[in-house]
This record gives sequence, C-alpha cells and structure tokens, in this order.
Amino acid sequence: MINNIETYLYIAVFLFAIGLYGVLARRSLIAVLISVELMLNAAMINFMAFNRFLAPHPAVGQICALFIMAVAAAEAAIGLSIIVAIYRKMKTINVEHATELRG
Amino acid sequence: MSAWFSDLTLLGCFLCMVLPIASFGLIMIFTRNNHKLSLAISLLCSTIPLIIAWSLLYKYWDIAEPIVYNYDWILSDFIKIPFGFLLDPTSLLMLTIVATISWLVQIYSIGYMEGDPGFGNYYAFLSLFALSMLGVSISSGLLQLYICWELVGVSSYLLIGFWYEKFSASEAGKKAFVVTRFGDVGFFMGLAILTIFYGNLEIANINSAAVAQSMPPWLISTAALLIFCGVMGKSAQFPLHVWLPDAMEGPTPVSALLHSATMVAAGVFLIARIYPFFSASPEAMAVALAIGTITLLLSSTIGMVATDIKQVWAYSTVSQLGFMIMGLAAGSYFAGYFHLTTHAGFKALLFLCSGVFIHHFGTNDFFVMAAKGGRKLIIPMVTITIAALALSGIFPFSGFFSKEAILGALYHHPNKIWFLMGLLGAFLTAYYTFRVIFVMLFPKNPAPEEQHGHDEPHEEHYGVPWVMSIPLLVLATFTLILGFCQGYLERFLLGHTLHHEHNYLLLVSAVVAALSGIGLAWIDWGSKKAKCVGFISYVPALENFFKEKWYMDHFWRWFLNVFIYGTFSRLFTYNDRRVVDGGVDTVAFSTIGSGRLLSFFQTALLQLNLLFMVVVVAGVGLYLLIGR
Amino acid sequence: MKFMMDLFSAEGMATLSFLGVVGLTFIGALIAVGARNIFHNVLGLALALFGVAGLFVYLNSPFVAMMEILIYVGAICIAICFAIMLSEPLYLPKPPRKPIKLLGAGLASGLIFAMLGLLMKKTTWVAAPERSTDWSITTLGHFLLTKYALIFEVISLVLLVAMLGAIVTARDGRGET
Amino acid sequence: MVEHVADFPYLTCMLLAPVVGLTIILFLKEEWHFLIRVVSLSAAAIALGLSIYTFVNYDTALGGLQFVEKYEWVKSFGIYFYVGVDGINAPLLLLTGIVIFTGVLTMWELENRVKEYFAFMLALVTGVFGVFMSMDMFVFFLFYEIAVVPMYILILIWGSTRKIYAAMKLTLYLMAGSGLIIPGILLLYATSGINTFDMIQLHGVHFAPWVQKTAFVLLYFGFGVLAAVWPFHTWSPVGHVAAPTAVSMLHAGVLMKLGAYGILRVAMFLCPDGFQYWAQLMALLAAVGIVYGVFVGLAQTDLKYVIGYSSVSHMGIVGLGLATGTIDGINGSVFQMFAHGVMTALFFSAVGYIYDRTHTRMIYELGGFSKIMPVASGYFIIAALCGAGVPGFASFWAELLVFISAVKVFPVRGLLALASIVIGALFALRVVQKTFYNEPNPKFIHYKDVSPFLGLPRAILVATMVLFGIFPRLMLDLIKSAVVPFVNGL
Amino acid sequence: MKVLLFGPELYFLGMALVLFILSLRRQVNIRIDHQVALGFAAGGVVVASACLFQQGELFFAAYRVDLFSQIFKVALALGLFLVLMISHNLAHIDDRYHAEFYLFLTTCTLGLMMLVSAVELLTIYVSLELSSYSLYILVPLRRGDDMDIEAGVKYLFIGAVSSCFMLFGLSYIFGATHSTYVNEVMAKMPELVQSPIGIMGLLLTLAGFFFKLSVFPFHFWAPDVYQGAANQVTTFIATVSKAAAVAVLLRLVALGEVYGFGFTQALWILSIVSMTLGNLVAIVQKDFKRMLAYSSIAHAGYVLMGILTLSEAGYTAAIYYAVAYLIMNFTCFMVISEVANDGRNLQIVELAGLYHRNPLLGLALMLGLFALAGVPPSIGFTGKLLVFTSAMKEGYFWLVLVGAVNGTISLYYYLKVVYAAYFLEGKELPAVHIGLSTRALSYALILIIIGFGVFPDRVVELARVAVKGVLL
Repeated sequence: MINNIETYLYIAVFLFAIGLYGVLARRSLIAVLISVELMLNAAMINFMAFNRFLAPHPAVGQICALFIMAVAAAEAAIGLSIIVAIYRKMKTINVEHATELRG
Repeated sequence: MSAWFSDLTLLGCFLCMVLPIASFGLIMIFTRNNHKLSLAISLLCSTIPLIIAWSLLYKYWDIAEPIVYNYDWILSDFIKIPFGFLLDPTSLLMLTIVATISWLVQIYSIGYMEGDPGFGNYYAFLSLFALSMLGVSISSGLLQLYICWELVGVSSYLLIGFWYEKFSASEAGKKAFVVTRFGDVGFFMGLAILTIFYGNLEIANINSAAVAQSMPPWLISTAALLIFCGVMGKSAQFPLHVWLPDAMEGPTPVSALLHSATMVAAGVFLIARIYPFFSASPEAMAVALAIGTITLLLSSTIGMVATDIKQVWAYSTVSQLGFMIMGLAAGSYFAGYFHLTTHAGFKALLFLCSGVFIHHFGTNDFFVMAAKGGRKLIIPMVTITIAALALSGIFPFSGFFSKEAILGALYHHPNKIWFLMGLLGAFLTAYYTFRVIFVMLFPKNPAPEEQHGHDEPHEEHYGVPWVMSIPLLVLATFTLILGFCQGYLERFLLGHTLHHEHNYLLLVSAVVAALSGIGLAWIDWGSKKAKCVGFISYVPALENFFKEKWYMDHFWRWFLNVFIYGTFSRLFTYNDRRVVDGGVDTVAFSTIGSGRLLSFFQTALLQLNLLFMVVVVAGVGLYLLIGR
Repeated sequence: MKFMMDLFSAEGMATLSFLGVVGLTFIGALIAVGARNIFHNVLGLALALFGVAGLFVYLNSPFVAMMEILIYVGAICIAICFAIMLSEPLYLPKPPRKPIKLLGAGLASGLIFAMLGLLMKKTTWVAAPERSTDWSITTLGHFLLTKYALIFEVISLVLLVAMLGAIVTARDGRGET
Repeated sequence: MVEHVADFPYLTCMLLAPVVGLTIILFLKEEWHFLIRVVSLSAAAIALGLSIYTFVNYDTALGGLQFVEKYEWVKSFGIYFYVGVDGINAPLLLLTGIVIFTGVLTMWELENRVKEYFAFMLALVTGVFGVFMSMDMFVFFLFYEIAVVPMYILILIWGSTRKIYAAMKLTLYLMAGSGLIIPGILLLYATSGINTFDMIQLHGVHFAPWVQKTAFVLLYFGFGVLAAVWPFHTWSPVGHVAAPTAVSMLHAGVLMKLGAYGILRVAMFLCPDGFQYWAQLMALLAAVGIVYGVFVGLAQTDLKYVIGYSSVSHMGIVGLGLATGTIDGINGSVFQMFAHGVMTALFFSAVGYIYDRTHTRMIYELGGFSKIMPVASGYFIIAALCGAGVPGFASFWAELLVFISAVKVFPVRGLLALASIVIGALFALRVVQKTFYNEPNPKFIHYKDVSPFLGLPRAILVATMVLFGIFPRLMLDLIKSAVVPFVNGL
Repeated sequence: MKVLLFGPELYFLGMALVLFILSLRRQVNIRIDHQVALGFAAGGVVVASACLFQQGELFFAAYRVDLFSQIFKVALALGLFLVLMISHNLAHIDDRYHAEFYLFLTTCTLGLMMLVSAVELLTIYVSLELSSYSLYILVPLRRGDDMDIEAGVKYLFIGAVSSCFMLFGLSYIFGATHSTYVNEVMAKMPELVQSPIGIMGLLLTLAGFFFKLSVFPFHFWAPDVYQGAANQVTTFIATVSKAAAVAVLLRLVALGEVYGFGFTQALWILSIVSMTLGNLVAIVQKDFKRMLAYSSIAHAGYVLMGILTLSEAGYTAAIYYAVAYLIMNFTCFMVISEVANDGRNLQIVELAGLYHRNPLLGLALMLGLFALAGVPPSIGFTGKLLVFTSAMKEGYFWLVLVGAVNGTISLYYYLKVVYAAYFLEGKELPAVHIGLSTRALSYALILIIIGFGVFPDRVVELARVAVKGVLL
C-alpha cells in the first residue's frame, strides 16, 4: 500500500475534491483561500508521487513541489492582501456579499 | 444598311415604324408645350405612312408571294426573335386601313382637341398608337406582333386616361389595360408554347402546313385557344369585353380610332393573320364561334338600352367584333376580314360624327342631343345616317356586303343555329342603331327654349369646322363605295374571286332581319306616335338585366374584390407580415431573449460561477473518459 | 490475531503509521473546509499540511516535507492568521448555511472526484526505463541551478511582485478609514 | 475559360475611382458641400466611363474573360486579386456605373451630413464593383460584405420610416446570409484539393456530389437572401422604405443583383450537380416569389413598399431564369438583372423626388401629380410601365426570355408565374392611377416640377431602358457570349 | 550573442527595476512616471523588434527563442506600449500608485514574454502565474467604488482554481511522460494522446490558458473584471494577455500531431459554446466594457477554432487572428479611455454623437467594431476568414457554420454601438479632445486595420514561418 503509486494518487484526488468542495461551499474568503491551498497540495502530492515511483530523476518532482510551494505562498500573500482590502472597503469578507457585478 | 435605302419597299416599311416613334419621342421630349409644332410633327409623321401604305397597296395589288424581310432582333439560344416585315394582302390591307383612319382621326382631332392643355401629349400618344398599330399590321413574326400589340395596349391606356383628372377616365384606362392584359397573358402563353415547339415565331412558318402536321393536335388547340385569349382581350369578346364600353371615357376621336376601327380589330386581324394555323384546330374554331356569338348577342342587347351615344356605339363595336369572329370561325377568312374593313370605315364614321355632336353639345346623352337640336348639324347627321345604314346592313352601303358574306359563311356551317343567331344579331343591330338615329332625327320633346338662353351665341351656327367635316365626308364615301369593291378585295386577299352562288333565302332573310329591326325601331322611337320606350321594357326583368350589362361588370368587380384583393392579396399580405416577417423577427427576438436568459448564468455569486465551471470540466472529462 | 500480528510487524507498523498520516491529512482537510470557525479551519489546514508532509516523507523526500512544514505551516498559515485578525471579527454571528449550496458544491466536487478517480482507474502507470537513485539534496540543488535555473529566477520575481502587490493592495485604505 | 490580360488596369481603376474619391472626401471639410458632391460625382463619372468602356470594348468574338488582371494576394491560402470581365458581369458593371452616377446626381440636394453620406456611398459602390469583377471567391466575398455593411449607416442616418429597425434588420439579415455563404465557399475551397480560391480553376475540379449539394444550397440561400428569394425577402421592402433615395436605388438596383450574380457566378458555376439537384426548389421559390410579390404589393399603401414588393417579384423572375439552367433562361436572367436594376433605380429616383418635397409616400395622400409635376410623374409612369412588362423597355426582353424558357423547363411553375404578370399590371397601374391621376391634392399643388438638372439622372435611366429595349442585341449578344460556355459547363 | 537571445526579457526586467525605483520616490510626479514608462516601453518595442530573428535556446533548453516567440514578444511589447500610450490619463488610479501601475504592467508583460518562450512546463506555469499575479494586483488598484475589489476577488479566485486544475494536469503530464520539458514531452506524446491520461492531462493543463483566454467555461471572470478594472488595465487584459495565451496554447496543443477524436471534440464543444454564449450574452449588455468582455469570450472561441484544427494553416490563422484581435480590440479600448477621460465606466449610450464630438475617434471606433464583427475590409474579417478556411480544410463544417452564424449575431451588438456613436445626437455631451499622440495612434490603427486587412500576406507569411518553427 505504501509503495503503491495509486494510493498516493487517490489521496491527491481526494484532497483535491475536498479542497474544491471548500472553494465552492465556504462563504468566508479566507476559508476559500485555505481550500485552494489544499488543492495545490493535492497537486504537489501528485508530483511527489510521480517523482517517487516513475520519474527518471528524483530531483525533478521535488523541485516542482518546491516551486509550487513558493507560488502558493505568493498566491496566499496576494490573496490575503486582497481579502484584507475587501474587508476594509466592504466591511465583510463574505463572498456572497460581493454581488455588484452581474449579468 | 444600304439595302434599307435601295429597296424602297423596305424603306417604306421601315419609315412606317420609325416616323411615328420619332414623332412620339420628339413631341414628348421637346415640343410638348408647343401645340403647333407638335401637330406639325405628328401630321408629317402620319401623312408619310399614309402615302407609303397606299402606294404599297397599289404596288403589290397583284402580289402572289408574300414579301418577307427578316433581321435578327434577339438571338438567344433557342429563342430567336426576328424583327422584320411581312407584306402580303392581309397585312397590306390592314396597313392601309390603319394608316388611313389614323390620318383622318389626326386631322379630325385638330378641331376636336383644340385648346386642350394636353394637345401635345395627345398627338404624341396618337403617334405611339400609329407606330404600334402599323407594327401589328406588318410584323413578320408573332412575337413582334405581340410586342406591338402590347404597345397598342399602352397607347390605349394612355389615351383612355388622357383626361386623367377624371377618376372615371383613369379608372377606365387601368381597366382597359388590365383586362386586355388578362387576355394577353394567354396570348403570351400560347406564344411560349409555340416557341418551345418551333423556337421561331415567323408567321409564314406558323401558317405553313408543316407546322400543323408536326404538332400534336391537342397542343395546336391549346396554343390556338391561348392565342384566342389575347383576341378576346383586345377585341373585347365575352367575357373580357367589359373594358371597351368604359374606354369611351377617352376623347371621341380616340374612340373612333382605337376602340372601334383599328385597335379592337387587331384581335380579329390576328386570327386572320394566322388563319391557317388557327383553322387547323377545330376546337379553337368552335370556341371562337361560340364566343363570337355570345358576344354579338350580349352586346347588342345592352346596346338596346344604353342612353349614352358612345356607349351604344361601343356595344355595337363589341357586337360587330363578335360578328367578325363568327365569320372567321365559321370558316370564311374573307368574310371576317372584309367585315373588319368595312366596319373600320363606318364605325369610325359613326364615332367621329358622334364626336361632333358631343363636341358641340357637351353631352354624351343622345336624348339630350336630340332635344338640343342635334339634327341641325347637317353634315354629321347625314353621314351618321349613312354609317347607321351601313351598320344595319342596308344595301348599297358597305355593311350590307360584308354582313352578307358573314351570314353566308354561317349559313354554310353545318349547324344552322349559328346562322339564326347571326340573323338575330343583325336584327338587334339594326334596331339599336336606328333607335339612336330616329331619336336624333325626330326629337319628341324639344327642350324648352329658356334652357338655351345662355347658349344663344352657340346656337346660331350649326356649322362644323372643316377639319372635322372632311374626315366625315371621306369616310362616308368609303362607306358608300367599299361594298362594291368586294370582288377586287376577294381577288386581292384570296388570289381568286369566290364563287357566289346567289342564295336568295340568305339574301332575303338578311334584308328582312335588318329591315324588321329598323321597322321596330321606327315603331318604338321614330314614328309620331312612338312612346319612346323600347319593346324590351315590356319585360322589365330583362331590361334591367340588359341595363346592368348582364352583370358582367359586377362579376369582374366582385372577382377582383373578393379573389384578388380580398383573398389572395390579403392572405399573402397577412402571411408576409405575420408568418414570414414575423418569423424572422421572432428568430431575432428569441436570439436576444436567449442572450438575456444566458446572462443569468453570469451570476454575481463567485461560487456559483465556479460551480458551473467545475461541472463543465467534470462533464467534459467524464464524457471523454466514458466514451473510450 | 494474524492481522494483529501483521499490524505489529515492522511493515505493519509502517502501514499503520502511513494510515495515520493519511488520516491526519484527511481529517485536517475536512476540518479545514468543514469547520465553521475560521480559526479551526486554519488549524485544520495546518493539520492537513502536516499530514502531507508526512506523506512526503513516505515518498522519500524528507527535504520537501521539511520545506512544506516551514513554508506552509510556518509561513502561510501564520499569514492567514494575521489576515483573519485583520478582517472580520470572529464574534459576529454567522448566517446559517444554505443546504442547497453545500449540496451543489458536494455534487460538483464529487463529479470531479469521480472523473479523476475514473482517470486513475483507467490509467496504467509506466515507470521510466532508467531511473536514477540519486536522492541527495546536493543533486537537487544542482538541478535548481542548472536545468531549472530560469524558473528559480522567475519565482523570485513572482515573490517580489507578490510582496509589492500585497503592500500596494493592503496599504491602501488605511489612510481613508 | 480563355483569358485576355488587360493592357491597362481598367478594372482596377474602376475599383479605385470610388476609393480615391472616398479618401479625398475624408480629408475635405464637412462644410464644403459642393466640393464633396463634385468629387463624388467625378469619381462616379470615372467609374461609369470605365464601365462603359469595358462594356463597349468587350470583344464578343474573342469571348472568355477580358481585361483580366491577376495579382497574388495571400499566397499561402491561394488568394488572388483576380478580376476580369465577361458577358455576364459586363452589363452589371455598366449597371453599377449608371446607378451610382445617377444616384449621386439624385442626392444632389442633400444637406445633412453630406461628407459622411457620400463617403459611405462610395464605399458601398466600391464593394459592388469589386463583387462584380472579381473571379476569386475570397475577393468576391470580401467585396460582397463591403457592399452590404455601409448600408446600415446609410439607412440609419439618412433614412426614414422605422429606419432604426429597418437598418438593423437589413444588415443582420444580409449578414446572416453571408453566414451561410462563408461555409459554402470554404467547403468548396477545402474539398477542392487545390489550394486556391480562383473560381476558374475551381470550376475545373469535379466536386463530390454531397459537396456540391451542400455547398450549393448554402450558397443559394446565402446569396438568395440578398436576391430577396422568397421567403427571405422581408428585409427588402422594409429596407427600401427606410433607405434614402439614392441608397434605395443602389440597393434595389444593384445590391440585390449581387445576390443573383452570386448564385450564378459562384453557386451554379462551381456546383453544377448541386444546381441540378436543387433546381426544382429554386424554380418553386422563384415562382412563388413572383406571384407573392405582386399580390402583396397590391395591398400596400406606401409607394416604396409597392416598389419593394415589385422588386421581390422581379427578382423572382431572375431566379426563375437561373433555375431553368438553359441558355435562354440565364440570358434572360442576366438581362433582367440589368433591366430591373435600371428600372427600380428609376422608380426610386422618381419617388424620391416626390417624397423629398411632400414628405409622404402614402398613395392615398398623394394624387394628381401628373398635373403638379408632369415630368417627375412621367418618369414614374415609365418605370411603372416597365414594371408591368411593357415592350419597348429592356425588362420586357428579359422577362420574355425567362418566361418562355421557364414554361419549357418547368411548365406548371412557369405558367403560374407568367399568369401573375396580369396582377403585375394591375399592381403598377393602381399605383399610377392613385398617385398621379385624378384631381391633385391641393396641399401639394405649389410644388415645382423637376428641374432639367435633377431630371438628368432620371432621363439617363429612361434612355438606358429604351436603348436596350429597342436594341436588345447590344446587350444580349454580350451576355450570350458568356452564358453559352457557362451553360455548356453546367 | 546570448544576451540578445534574452534581450527583450532583460530589457523589461530592467524597466521593471527602474519603475520599482521610481515607485520608491516620495514625491509623486505622474507625468514623469508616465513619460519614463512610455519611453521605456517604446524602447522595448525597438528591442523586441531588434531581436525578432534571433534563434536559440537558453537555460538548458528550458527556454527557446525562435521566430514564433519573438513575433509574440514584439506583439507584447507593442501591446504594452500601446496601453501606456492611452495611460496618459490614469484618472481612476491613485496618483501614488502610478509607478506601481506601470511596474506591474511591465512585470506582467515580462511574464507573458517568458510564457511564449518557455518550453518547460513548470516555467510556463510560473511565468503564467507571474503575469496573473501582476494582473490580480492591478485590478483592485482602481479607485472609487467597490466594483474593482469585487472584480479583483473574482479574478483571483477563478484564476486560482483554474491554475489548480492546470497544475493537476501538469502533474499528470509529468507522470505520464516523466519530464517537464516540452520537447521530451512531445517525443512521448504520439503514443500518449490516445490514452486517457494524456488527453486529460493536456486538457487540464490547457485550463490555465483557457482561463487567460476566457474560453468557456473559464470565462466567468471576464465580464466582471472588464467592468471592474480601470480602463487601461482592462485594455491590457483584453489585448496583451490574450495574445500570449494564444501563443502558449498553440505551443501546447502543437505537442501532439495526431489527437484522438475526443480531444478535438472537446475543444470543438468549448469553441462553439464560447462563441455562442459570448455573442448571445453580449447582446443584452449596456456597459461597453462588459459587452467587449463577452465579445472577447466569443473571439476566444474563434481562436480556439483555429487551434483545434491542429494544422499549420490553422495555427497560422490563429496567430493572425490573435494579432488582429489585439489591434482591433485595442482600438475600441482606446476610444473608451479617451471618451471616458475621467476613468469612469462607459455605457454604450454615452458614446452618443461621437461622430461630431470627435470624428476621428468615431471612425476608429466604427472600424474597430466592424473589424471585431468581421466586416471587410478589415483585419478582423481576414482573420476570421482564415480561421474558417483552415477549419473547413480539416472538415469542421458545422463548426464553421456555427461560427459564421455567430458572426451575424455579433454584428448586432457591434452595430448597436455604431448606432450610438453615429446616430444618437448626444448634443448635451461634451466634445472629446484628444492629444496629438492619440490622434496619430488613431490614424495608425485605422491604417493597420484596413491595411493588414487588405494586404494580409506579409503577416500571414510571418505567422506561417513562425508556426513551422513550433511544429518542428
């Protein structure tokens, strides 16, 4: 089980789905951001799994994972700053309140 | 091109076509408002064809073989339309008739139309008519004939509607054009069938025996009958005769020229023109005979009750045209054509005389004319009587001879009913003709003097301008002498004289019919004791029926209103607005509507949008995965 | 018994701990998305990230696991905490959840799960014919500076932009409020 | 097809004349009305002159394409700027030249946004010239759309009577048509196996039957929209009514011919088998259109609607002639395109004159105009007589050829359509009677008749009608020289 | 000359640095900010053009410089320059942030440039994120109501989810091919495209670019962001970033020469739905920018049509179309930012009377709209027809039919704008005064729209050569 790639891939898929659920279901923008992070982690697990079981060179997948982390960090920074800004402007971070643009 | 000038005959024909149209164009474009100049141009351009026509008639009096000139007008693939002239007795005679009468009418109109603001236009239209009618006479191909035929319709339309401010006139013009067009479409269809078979509409070809043999009989009949539709339209045969009485709205010289002498005779001429072809179809001949008979009787009866002098002559024209058709359809080419010739003379005379009265008294009602002292106009009164005698078929006037010829032809027809009908027609003709004459000659209740008070200076001279009287005299002369030319004409038209077996029964019955008609008219209208009511008024229902013109106008009006305007036009318009156009608009609006509908997918809710996105991704993915 | 025995063997222990790690991940993830309190979510995320780091250890890469904990748990989660504090107060009453929305979200993510699961099921993975066994961090560093040098540079730019952006975005408004 | 390369780029000059005029106008000041008019008139005159030159100098004995110019345009897609004249498009080029020239003259009195008006009009004409002369499908289509779109603005700004609706409807409808043309053209291009849009070369390719059927029907309906094929005609009356005079002239006179020309030049030329397959349908729709047009026109009360529906009917005649696929029929069709173009231009120009003064086109409000303005009415009456198919005018010959060949090929439909010309006469004369005859409406009695200068364009149109009516061979021999090889290739 | 190979990128990096330094100044001088940025951008165009014919590989073959990429770099540099041209009046952005505004535009352009040259999947991903993040920041930079921040949030989260999908896809490609290098992936692709993992991996990867290109179903951000962001930012998003997305999409799709039916069918569906949806919804819009957003969705469908043909002609057409789209869309946005010179959002009716308020802009707008609608003689028409041609060549009859019909629908709403500009009088609205540069720009754009529409040969040839390089 531990040495089976499928296990990891399914874990990733499951994590991805949970993250997606969070993105779709949560009202708080911060929670949505958290869910996105989960999805990114799922992708990371994929990379690492492939790296471990399939790739010709084990460095590549790890590098991918590292970069994803960096990107995720950047994303979190921007996302959080925008969330803070939206809170300042609208006094709420409930995504359902941002309903001015439609149609 | 040099051939055009070296051959005088060709040049003549050519000039006959070119001069009138040149006159038309010049007057319309340049000299419309200069009456004198317009008149000069028009007269010049009708005198030369007159001379040409007579000299051609003289030159080719002994013509044996038709002279044909053909040039290509259109060379499409299968359809080849020649432009050319066909000179044979049939066309030469018609050419002469047309040129003569139109020249006379032009002269006459100088007086009649004097001072009319549209004088220039009038002469232009007359020139256009001359062009087209001359064209009808000498065309070498049926299609060229058809074209001229249509142009005749146009000029008739323009001339009837000449006083277009009058609603009735413009309406009558329209009616004339549309009704004749109705027949013309049939004509054109007939031509189309012929073209499809021969690709060539040269009259000489069509009349050749080979055509009749190569074509299946049913097709010949179809084509002939379709062409006969054109004849019905133009020659005002039942049931398309309704336009002709209304056409009297035009100036009287026009009625004389177009609607009695020449244009309406074009239909008869057409049958004569393609007589060998037409007579190859017994069905067509039978139908023509029947139609001619119906027309004869119908219009005679209406003529009995009309009070407008022009209406009477109009119905008389219709009935005589029916008579001509009977003659032709009964198998005698000569009889029909001869009657056409004589009729052209005396009917033009009748109209021109009536024109003098109308011009003088300013009314169309012959009872009023009589009351105002119509008989004091000597020349017109004499000439109109001559013409009336001719029309009634009294010896020695021309009408006698031609009617005799037709009755003879009918007599030889196996079915004697046609002959009897012909006699009845002759009787009725004599009756209604002399009804007019007797009323005019022997006015019963002269109008009170005080009515004339303000017309006093007018009353003083009952003279007629010479430009108007000369044509009357010329035509009266023709009426007197034409009958005696029967033999010459027979030789000219047929190449030999007919063997006349003098059938006294025929002769007597015809004379009796005519005389009894006159006698009855005398009893009803002429004699001192006459009650001035027609014998027909003893049967009020019938009289009413006649007065309502057999309800033909009502029928057509109804047909037009209910079918054309009421049903088709309305339905189609409705369909166009609602179904076709509405359909298009519906498509457009539903497109916009679907845009509005789809825009609801773009909710303001971020997560709902994401939901759509994810579902679509999953859907596409699942589709691709399950599909393989 | 046999099962218990297996469980306590060396392999069994490994499996058990693996299951533990996986469980940690899932439970963390579920808390992260499921809990109503935003702080619990962050904690859940941290838990899940620990789990993922554990997985990375199982995947032979303690270095990345380390990084995961450092960057994610150490940086991102803290940043999120700050953001939480800068934004909506926690004591505010929360509106009730809308079942239809949750259902929709569940269905959609379920669909994605089904799709990806189906994909996994249909795929047979082929390992590369020649596989290096060089797992050393040195090699990794080497790669970073050779084959992946460009991206290494770019990522720094990304981070720069992100920082600048965060400053620009978040700074704005303080003066106004 | 034989090609004779031009010694001088006549066609390009013809095409460029309006473009240059347009460019000059763009740089003129809005206030310089007279100069703008003169520039557009001279551009139109140059185009007209060149079109007459090509018309007269086309050598029917040589046949084939003459005045050919061919330049590579987009190499990788096989697009050429390939223009030439043959018997089919020479009359249409002439028609365009005449109509634009008279159209500019007709709008001489325009005072509102003159600069833009003439600029757009010249743009439109460029498109029309381009379509008629190009032998490359791509270029053909390019110009086709250029010709269609300026119409929107022309109607929108200078139009009347529901112009907003009409402009949008017309443009969208026609563009929907071109939405069908594109796939049709591209289908042919893609399945030909040769990388070219050159129609002459594509003609040599024998397309598979399904390709021909599909492409033909697409092209037929696509072009048919512009040719007002029933039931895709409803834009045309609406559009004519809304458009300003000269635009109506151009539109009914020339633009609708683009559609018919497209059917002939692209659809039938490239998909002969497809044509054979769909000919029955074509004939049916055309016959229905002929009958339908006159009946609906009979019920109209707006002069321009009347003319619009008569156009539907007359374009049906064009369609019927094409459907026969015989030399006679197509000769007639092409001739009818020309004749109808001149005729409707005359119609609209006469109506335009009256409308510009009275500001009404309702026939029950008008009346007695023969008295008020005899010359202007005379032009209308002449047009009406043309419309009624009176001989002596060019349209008569065209109708004759079409009807006879239609009766030959499709007896029932042909006879049905033929019968409707009675109604056609009724229809034309009804309008003439109500508008021009009877007592004049005192409201309009003080209006002046058309001046000789403003009468000039109308007179040119009448002269054209009569010239080709009396000497049809001037036109027909030319048309035939192209149609005979065309039909033999079908 | 390795420097030249990397020339444009280095140049823009330098430009970013300069702007960064500018942003640090205490004294705000927006004129200097603008002039510096504009000057550098102009230089950027020169540099990019100078490097147009460079060929080579950098960074261990992770970065390929070929004609394809260089053309797009020129286009990107040009796009940036044009956007800066109309940024002389950044009314809706706080004066303090003008330097940052230029900076982020520059970094975004830099990211896009790297995107078009990158031939390594991870680099592509990170470059994409670089450009995206710059835009995420630019969108809420607008001053005023809450619209901008809402748009920013939506943009960010839709982008984030899309990039998660993309990353997932990338991981599968990595798993299936064991490499992140495009050329190595390409070597494996032929046998892989038949398998589910290959197709799904690629499709999910494309999600990121679909997002950039606003292809259905990743289009939801577009209307909101177009409406919410400042006019100039919208301009940039609508033009420059689209062009780059097309480039990468091409490069990725060109990975496989033969795809199974399913893959193209998926693109086929997305293309059709994008076109139709975009056009239909655009009909009912009142806000000009929002309408253009929907039109961009529709246009993405057209581009996709060229790409999914998987043929050289199709790619050529797609490139041509992308460039054409950049130009014609830019023309419209230029008019927007000039007419709405206080930086507000422009309702369509506010264009009323443009023909007399400023005839030149009116003409430019009309031509731009007609080009967007695919009316000749314009670059848009030629582009559209080239796309259709290539699609038809590969047998996508129905696709072309739908596309052509869609062209008609689109004309409706473009004409509505023309209607407003040319028919409505707008007497009460003020005249629009434009500077010399804008005037020159308008003329240039008009010339380009017509000129390259009528004489497309050069551009097409260039695109074709470029595509050859990608296809190898």
